[in-house]
Amino acid sequence: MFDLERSAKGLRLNRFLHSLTQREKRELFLRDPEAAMKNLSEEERGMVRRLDWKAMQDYGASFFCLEKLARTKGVTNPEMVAHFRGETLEQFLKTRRVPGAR
Amino acid sequence: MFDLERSAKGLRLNRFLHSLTQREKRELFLRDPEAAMKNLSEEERGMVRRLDWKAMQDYGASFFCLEKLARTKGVTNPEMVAHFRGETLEQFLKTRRVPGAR
Amino acid sequence: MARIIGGIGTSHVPTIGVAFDKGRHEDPDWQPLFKGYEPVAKWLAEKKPDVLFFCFNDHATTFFFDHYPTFALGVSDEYRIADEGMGLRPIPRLKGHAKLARHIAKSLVNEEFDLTLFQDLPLDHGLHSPLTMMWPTKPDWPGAVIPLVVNVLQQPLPTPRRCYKLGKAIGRAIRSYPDDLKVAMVGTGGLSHQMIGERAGFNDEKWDREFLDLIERDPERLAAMSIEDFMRLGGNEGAEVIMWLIMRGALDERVKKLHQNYYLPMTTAMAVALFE
Amino acid sequence: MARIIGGIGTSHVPTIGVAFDKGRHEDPDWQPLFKGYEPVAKWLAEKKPDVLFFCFNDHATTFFFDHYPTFALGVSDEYRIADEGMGLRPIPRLKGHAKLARHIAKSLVNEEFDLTLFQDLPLDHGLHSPLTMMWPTKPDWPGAVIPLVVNVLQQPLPTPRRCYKLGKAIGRAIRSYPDDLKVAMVGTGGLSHQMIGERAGFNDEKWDREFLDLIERDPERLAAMSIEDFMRLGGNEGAEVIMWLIMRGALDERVKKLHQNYYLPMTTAMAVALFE
Ligand SMILES: [Fe+3]
Ligand SMILES: [Fe+3]
Repeated sequence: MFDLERSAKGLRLNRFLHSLTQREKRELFLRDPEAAMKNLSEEERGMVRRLDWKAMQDYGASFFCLEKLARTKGVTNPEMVAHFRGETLEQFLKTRRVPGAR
Repeated sequence: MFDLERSAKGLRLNRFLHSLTQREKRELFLRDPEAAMKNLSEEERGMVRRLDWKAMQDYGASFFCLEKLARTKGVTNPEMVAHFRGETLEQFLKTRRVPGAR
Repeated sequence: MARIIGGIGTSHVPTIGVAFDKGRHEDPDWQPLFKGYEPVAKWLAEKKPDVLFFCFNDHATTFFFDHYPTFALGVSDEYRIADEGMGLRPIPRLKGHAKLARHIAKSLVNEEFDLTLFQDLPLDHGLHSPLTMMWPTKPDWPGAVIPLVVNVLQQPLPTPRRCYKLGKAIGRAIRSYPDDLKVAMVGTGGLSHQMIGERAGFNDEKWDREFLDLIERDPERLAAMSIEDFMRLGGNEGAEVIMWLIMRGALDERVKKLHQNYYLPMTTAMAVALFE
Repeated sequence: MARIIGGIGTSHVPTIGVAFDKGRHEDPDWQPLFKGYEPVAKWLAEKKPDVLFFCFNDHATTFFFDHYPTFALGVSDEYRIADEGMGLRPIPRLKGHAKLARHIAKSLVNEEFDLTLFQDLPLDHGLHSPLTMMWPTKPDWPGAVIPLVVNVLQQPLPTPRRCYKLGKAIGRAIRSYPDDLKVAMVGTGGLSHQMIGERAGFNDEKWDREFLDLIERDPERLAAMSIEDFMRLGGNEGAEVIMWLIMRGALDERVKKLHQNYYLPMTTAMAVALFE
């Protein structure tokens, strides 16, 4: 549950993720990720580098901010959901009614 | 009365005035006012150049945005109020109880 | 006087917009979704509302958590499309209806709703992913939208009761507008889904069907539930269906559901329903 | 349990802060103002509240009209000082009380107040011009603030009745906080002044004195007035005194005014009053 405590804890990370709604920030991040992440702590940078959705979410990232990073890196929502469930995409899709609707 | 109609009409001008809360924008405006005002219409630039508080207010500027321009240019609130009343500062101060309290 | 001619409840899943932009209309995996919107598009084409009043949520696109409103009403004459990390959708800018929006703003603030008012901000898929399923984008949008952005992201969320009351107040505000206008209400979100945590991928078709029934017949019962109830029954992110209660509140007490479609292909139950 | 130990009403004219920063304490033109705050500073030094709950308005500094809230509550542990066009005042960053602020946020949203919540935003003179008259800045602020930013700039404004109700709800929220804390309420703004238009320079000491009487004895009567009444009686910008009603609403029905000062040197009637 994303509440005010998590929002405060995740603010800096979420601000970075949110900044990927700007084309220049996305391009910088894809070209030189460390430069784009310079305001983040080492812990935060590590989670972003690894695209560790679960760690970021536990840390205080909003799912909707994580989506900006996922879009930037070409990761789909079913891949993220599979990650949260600790499954591969293939395993997760087997649980879905229309696995092709992505 | 500053309402939603005026707020919409004055939005671009108010955004410029509000941007003077940033040091870099103030410095640019003092150094090269035309560059700082490049997003404004000619009518808007003219009112800012002349520091025509009344014209700006009639146009849709918020008094509190005008204050940012006044501070940037070293104009005090009593000077602005005198301008709105169509008086000189001296005339206005004569109507005040403690003319030195500025 | 302005009239409310009906209401639409709809999911606002971003993939709906992507499928639309990629022209997946005949793709067997997507066709049941597109088919489900056809009666709504037809109703709108026939009834020709001047304004769609859209209750939806921003997805941390335009509004960020440093300054986060509970209810934010747009009062602009135009809205840009927001970039959500993939560039802009190839659709026209949205037309607003500033005059009606300002009237509603005044009416609601005087009825003790503590609105945030916004102008000149771009809008995200929460509004335009369902919109492109119902309204033509060419040569241009056939009418205007009034966006009401609701906090369903950061707890504390507005209570379901508050949403329903807000809808009733919006109904009064629209009906008191002096010009002749036809307005349709749109409530977006849901149905059941959860994107995060161990319960990620959760759905409950049974609850979804019950919700679709109650929103028509007994919205009062939904308004009496808590946010926690909605989260438990429909998933963390599924609780956003409280935005359907705003739409429903603005309609008459008794309405008829003209159409309903339900499709649950992947993570989010995609539904659309039409009320008159 | 947290307790509300009293309330302060005060002007928030920017020149108060300037006079403070320039050390005008003994200047004959300013001395009556500084003297008037001494009993309040003394009361705060003796009572040692942990938190000042500050009802004030931003002056188009932090909040701009593209995204303008009716009531915005700060939920941070710290607040920077805002640059209003003259650089920063030489005062420390403000301490917040995030835990109490979050408790109040939850309580108010559940009581159907549609708050905007903000964090990590700087605050302007609306808060810190009166604050430096009452609380020492050295070696650091003696306690925390919780900022409530009220729209008194862009019509429609919240009604006086809504402000008073909000104050009552804030009172309930604070009193239901489990930890032992002493909280003082502060309401800022006014008194009579008008900065723009033909009536610029307007004041009315008679109305100001009546307001100072009613806010103690009969806030209900003030709450029953309209914004237009306040604008007519106290000037366009003077209507901001509705923020004193929020402070007053959080206090007990019966309060005692321990102190009052009124000084009208230039354009704005500067008042301070202390209630227990
Ligand atoms: Fe959503
Ligand atoms: Fe003020």
